[in-house]
Amino acid sequence: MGRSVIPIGPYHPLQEEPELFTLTVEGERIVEVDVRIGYNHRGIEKLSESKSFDNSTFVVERICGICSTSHPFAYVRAVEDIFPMEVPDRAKYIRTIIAEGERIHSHLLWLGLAGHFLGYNTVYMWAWKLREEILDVMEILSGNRNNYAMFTPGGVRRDIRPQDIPVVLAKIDSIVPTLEMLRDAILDDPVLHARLKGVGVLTKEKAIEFSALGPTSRASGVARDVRKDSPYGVYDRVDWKMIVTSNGDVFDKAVVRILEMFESIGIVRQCFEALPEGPINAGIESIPPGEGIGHIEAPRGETFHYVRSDGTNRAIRHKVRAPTFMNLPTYKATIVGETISDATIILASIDPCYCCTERMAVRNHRGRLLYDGEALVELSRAKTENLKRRMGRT
Amino acid sequence: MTREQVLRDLGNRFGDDILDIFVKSPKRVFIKIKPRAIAWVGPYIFRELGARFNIATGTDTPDGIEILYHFTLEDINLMLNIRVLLNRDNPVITSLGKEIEAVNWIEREMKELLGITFEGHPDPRRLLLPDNWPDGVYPLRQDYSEWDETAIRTRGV
Amino acid sequence: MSLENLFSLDLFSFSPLAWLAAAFAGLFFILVVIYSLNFMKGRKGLFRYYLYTVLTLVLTLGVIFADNLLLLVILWGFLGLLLYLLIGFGRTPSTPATARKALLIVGGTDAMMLLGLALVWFLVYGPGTGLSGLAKLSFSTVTIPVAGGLSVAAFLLLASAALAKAGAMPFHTWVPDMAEDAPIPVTAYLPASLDKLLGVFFLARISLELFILDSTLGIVLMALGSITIMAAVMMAMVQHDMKRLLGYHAVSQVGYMVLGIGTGNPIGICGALFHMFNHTIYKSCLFMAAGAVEKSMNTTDLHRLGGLAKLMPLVFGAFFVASLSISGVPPFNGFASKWMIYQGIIGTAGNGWTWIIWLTAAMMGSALTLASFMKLIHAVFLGQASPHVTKIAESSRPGTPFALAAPIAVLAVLCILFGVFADRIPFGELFSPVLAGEPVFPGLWSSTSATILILAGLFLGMVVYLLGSAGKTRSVAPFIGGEDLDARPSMRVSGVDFYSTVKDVKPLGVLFDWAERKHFDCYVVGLRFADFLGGILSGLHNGLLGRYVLWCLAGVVALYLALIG
Amino acid sequence: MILLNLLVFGFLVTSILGLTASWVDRKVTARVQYRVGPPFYQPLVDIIKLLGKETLVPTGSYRSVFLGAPLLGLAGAVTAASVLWMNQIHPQTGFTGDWIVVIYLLTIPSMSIIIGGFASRNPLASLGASREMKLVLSYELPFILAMLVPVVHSGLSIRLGDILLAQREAGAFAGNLSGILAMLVGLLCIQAKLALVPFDAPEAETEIVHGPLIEYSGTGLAMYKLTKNMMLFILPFFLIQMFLGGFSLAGWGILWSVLKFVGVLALITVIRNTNPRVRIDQAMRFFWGPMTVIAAVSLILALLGL
Amino acid sequence: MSLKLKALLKSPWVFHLSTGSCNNCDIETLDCLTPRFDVERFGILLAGSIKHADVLLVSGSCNRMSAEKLKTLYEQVPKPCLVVGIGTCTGSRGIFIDSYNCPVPLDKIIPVDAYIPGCPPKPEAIIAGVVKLIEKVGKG
Repeated sequence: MGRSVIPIGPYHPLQEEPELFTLTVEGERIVEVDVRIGYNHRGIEKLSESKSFDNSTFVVERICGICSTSHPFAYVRAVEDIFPMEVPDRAKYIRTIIAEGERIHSHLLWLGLAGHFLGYNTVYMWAWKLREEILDVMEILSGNRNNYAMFTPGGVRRDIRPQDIPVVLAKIDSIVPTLEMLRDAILDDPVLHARLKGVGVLTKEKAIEFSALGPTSRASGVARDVRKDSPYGVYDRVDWKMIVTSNGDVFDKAVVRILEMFESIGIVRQCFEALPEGPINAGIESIPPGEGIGHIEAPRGETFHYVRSDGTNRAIRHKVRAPTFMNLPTYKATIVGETISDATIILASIDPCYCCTERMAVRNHRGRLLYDGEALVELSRAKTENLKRRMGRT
Repeated sequence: MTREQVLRDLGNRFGDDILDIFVKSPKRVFIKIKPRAIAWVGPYIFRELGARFNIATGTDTPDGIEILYHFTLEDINLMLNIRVLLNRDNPVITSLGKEIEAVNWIEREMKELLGITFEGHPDPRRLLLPDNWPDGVYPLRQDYSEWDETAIRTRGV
Repeated sequence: MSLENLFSLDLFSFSPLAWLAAAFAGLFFILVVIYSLNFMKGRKGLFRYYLYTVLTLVLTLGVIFADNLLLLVILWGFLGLLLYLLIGFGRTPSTPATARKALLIVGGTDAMMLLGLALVWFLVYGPGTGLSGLAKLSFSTVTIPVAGGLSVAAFLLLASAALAKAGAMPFHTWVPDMAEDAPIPVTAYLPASLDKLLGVFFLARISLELFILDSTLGIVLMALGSITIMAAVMMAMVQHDMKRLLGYHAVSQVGYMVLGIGTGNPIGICGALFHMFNHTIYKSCLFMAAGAVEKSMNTTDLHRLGGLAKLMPLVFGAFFVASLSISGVPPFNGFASKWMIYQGIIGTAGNGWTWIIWLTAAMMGSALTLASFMKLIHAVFLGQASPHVTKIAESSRPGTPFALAAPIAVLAVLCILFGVFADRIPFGELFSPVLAGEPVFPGLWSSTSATILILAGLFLGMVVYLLGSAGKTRSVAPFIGGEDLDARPSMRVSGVDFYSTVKDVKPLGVLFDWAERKHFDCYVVGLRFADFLGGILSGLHNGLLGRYVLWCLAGVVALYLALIG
Repeated sequence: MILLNLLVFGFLVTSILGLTASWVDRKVTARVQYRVGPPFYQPLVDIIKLLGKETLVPTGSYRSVFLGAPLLGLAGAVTAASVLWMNQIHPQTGFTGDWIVVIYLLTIPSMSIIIGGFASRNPLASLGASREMKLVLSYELPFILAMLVPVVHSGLSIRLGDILLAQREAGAFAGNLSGILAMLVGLLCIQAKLALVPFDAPEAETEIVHGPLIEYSGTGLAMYKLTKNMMLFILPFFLIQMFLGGFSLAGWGILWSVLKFVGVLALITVIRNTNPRVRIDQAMRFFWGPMTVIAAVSLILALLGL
Repeated sequence: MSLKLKALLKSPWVFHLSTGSCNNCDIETLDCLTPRFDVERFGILLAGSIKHADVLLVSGSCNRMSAEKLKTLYEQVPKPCLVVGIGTCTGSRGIFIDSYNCPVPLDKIIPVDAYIPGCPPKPEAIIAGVVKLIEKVGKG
């Protein structure tokens, strides 16, 4: 009686990417929910099979613009896992710095969007204003705001210049007071409490059942973090703690993310302090047949890459599993019984990233180059064009 | 519990079903089992050993279609990879999705991308491909070739 | 006895107000008959139906013009019986139960009325006068100041009959049931128009002609009115059936009239009577529109309706006007009378602070009424068509026959006229003798000039439209994120659960729950109580001889004690 | 005379002031968020642009209602504005009971949005319209109670002119304890009437995509935007008349009037920028709970003469 | 140039459509609204409903499912409307040209007025692109 279906999506202001959620509601209360994805599926897994190991890092970078470090990181670790090899120390430090920088920018991005979804545009603007500073840091370190192209099997592509380090540290220091202010403002706001506490609870049992990952599971009291459980990079050499809360509601997920940013800032600082001298690349000659698995803790949870090589310079299978793929199905456990207003923030609370979920980066056996000459010319033209425009306008 | 204990335990319980155990590194173990055994080996690892289900990888190999189920035992930092090999012409396997929620989506994905049939799957709808994608065309198979005549593969703006 | 003698007995009186009420009764009779010509076509027992309808009119006229109380009570009783018979024309399975319920409530309050009459008789003539005194009681000769228990009791007993007839709380429960089960013309004819006229008219006469009320009784009436407004409209909001929802509004609007009469000042009473007439207009219109919907769609279940505005634009237009009227939106007639009632309420400010509660209830009641009519308009006329409607619309193009459309249109036009020209109506003359003089208006809602203002505003809007591109429009699919709405018929808000959020608010939810379990229905509560008593009594009858002997002995002992005590 | 008043004050002056108010609101919002914000002509340009755009009607909807609903809203706003202006300019000439009329008229824009949403044949619009209706229900109760406070203070007159005159004699009602409390309630109710954050659930962009307005484009949307901008002036104006003694249009009084208006507007803007959106049931609880209690308390205080 | 067109260029409301992108262009588009870039200066607002939009910002490589939706959505925009392709994917489909799920380029689906290349284009580039387009339209 009186049931109706309310669509969220595919093109909806809630989501930057198209997905269709259909909520079956009675009045405002949700009794059933279903999702149709596939609006973002680009077949990356297949594409990746057509690229050389080196080129594939660019493909996986474009799985997701926000996780443009996590995927290459997991991918190069998968390649390095095929045969025993050691990455130089300096490369490990640089990788960690980039990964943590991405975590901060990703969490700030989420925080802003969450504010936007709640109609709290001031939080949105403030968080993204801070995020710009982090993007500046990344631009100084890698040369680009996103898609850093820093990773390569065996090490990193670019070194950090010593003269950049004080600039970067100063930038990071400058955001900490504002971030603290934002943290206090958000965690003590009574209206936010009313809106978020006890909403969309994911219990610990359900989190384990769904194999939920990252902040989504840590907010439910599942103390799992690849950085602790299976340390990579230099996470076993720096001092940081895992943020775990127990309620599993939207508020706790926000708390976990906000507090993690402070840990990440700590990690970045320690990495810069301890940054050793040395080579940044092990210089891999060729990759023997075999299979390797790389998994790292992305901002949204564990990113998982599986690579199988047959001894040529291309993978014959490259499997990508983004954290959202495991986190998204938890909507089944969290949304039913809530209202439509809450549904949006619950969906947002797992920090969904559909382009990751629908990745499918695949390498093709016939192996055509990703960027042929034409495309490269085009790209460089675009860059010049941009530069010209910026000069001209500002 | 250590890695040796886990492996010994698995060997004792499912000795008949295990075809091969390959310890690649301290963190990675690959176990090949008979396809029908996944129905009890999978739930055992997930529930009894308390492992986390990472994902499953389906691969189209020359020998047949292979599925790798990746499980992680975080406490001992061990990744258990259960390998099954299916017949290429008729890839059928028991679904774990009805028992373990986490397996639900990846089985749907493998069904449409590789054409593996999961018996008893609770929700065997399309996940990623569009509704008008033709049946019987599986993009991750090695023999996949372009089916859409209207596709344009040239550059040019 | 010749006719002359009858009149010399003061059996009837012909006041302007009575003539007005009679004129309305006649008007509704004509409209309902026209409406029935189409609506009741092909049903069984049509001769009886029209006979009862005519009889009802005759009896109603008798009650309206009656000056003699005894005559009034007798005619009144027969009306109750006719109500029972007319409900019997309904075709739903629950019709007999509803008819019985209506008969019991109306008949029961008739008995109370008789008792009240006896008390009046006792108060006027004291003990010892014969039946001749009873026959001589009339409005024009008797005036009783309300003082002391007996007179209050007499007033309340007589008032209860009026309230039951009009459908005010706590005797309201037969109205929604009847609205659901009885044929629409009957509902439009009786509870929506004639019964309202009679009930409120009678209440006004006893409150103003027969008795002289003190402010306490006035407050009782106002409280009753306010509770009726709020409770009934809250119930209306959550109904799933169009007719039943309208039935609750028929209850709710009585509250305004009772409230107005309770104020005791001329403008309030004037407003109440004006509201009574207005109510008959728009409520009949609403019920008839619901009938037109039922006729073409075979259902009034909100879940299965929707998008009818395109199919029956005239009915929609009339319904829309009438629902704005009932919600008291200026410049329609409902606003004019409600506005007078508000004035009346503020006029009672001298009697303490309670006026605030009544005023708030009255204004809030309007907002809630608007809300529930918005739900109806969405669920029936606008909104998305349900599969049921689509199916019917495809198989046959449903139109509205003239016999159905004409009365609806006439009533809608009346809604507008009575609203726009409200300030031209000479209330003082029309509503005598009840008003006892010209009402003192502290300033009048100049409805005509306000209408001009609103029309000018609309015209301005048109000008803006002409500046823009509204002339040439393009029709495209609705935007639901890129999905195709027509391919997904389930993607539709039916309007049934529109206000279920209201139930989430704590104390209200409990009240709604109780109301759904009929804890507030005097009929059901009465039945339960009777069952309870019956249960006790039947427990005593266990068929054992010894037990009966024991009871007899106990009775004897009790008698003995009573006698010696 | 009345028509001239309607055209000049009710429409022209109100819309100019309304558009300015809308710009002030957007500019202040931008400043709060470390942004520059739009130029002052932006709201007007938006409306002109929308007038020039194509008007779309959703298939299967009832065209005349869909296009007629915006007219209703504009008419309601214009009428309310001209009644308020009439009282502002000639407080003696108003008719008794215009207080009630204005309160009714102020709900008509909401109603037109609701009807427009219903006519859109879009589930999201229906949902938004139902939320709007629920919001109207919830704020109406405390709003009436709060607006009764000036009535009590002015000696039980429900004539706006009397309320204004009483304030000219005895000073603004906001000077009393009851006045302050009631004005606070009134302010929050206005926030809801304008459907601004935190009470923007009916139009929640990230939940139901602008709710009732989702299907409107071109002229229809222009009308709604215009109405909304006008309401952004009319509602604070009403509040100022009820509690702050209205405007005075002579000499330095103009400056003082502008200050009053900008003050109320700034409060509204600040509230909207420092809160997230509340759920519709939370809004209902908020208005029927604490707000009604505060309004009732202020009314009791007013009856006691405080 | 008529007043209406002038007004359109002073207040272009954008609706943002992602057709299988990597999210980067989308995020950079959103970034344009935030304090550092603040496109509200130019009257640019992000519209929630496509029926309020004047400019469609399309990103991504148009996979099969979203290409279908793109066609219906383009129908639903009130004209006049401009279409801007953001990122290399919309222009040449970049690395996704061989993907089995991205069969046709954007301009074969709907008419495009301008492309803003880059992977992702910087917010400055997006703003510059939109402003240039507006200038071009303004000149005729």
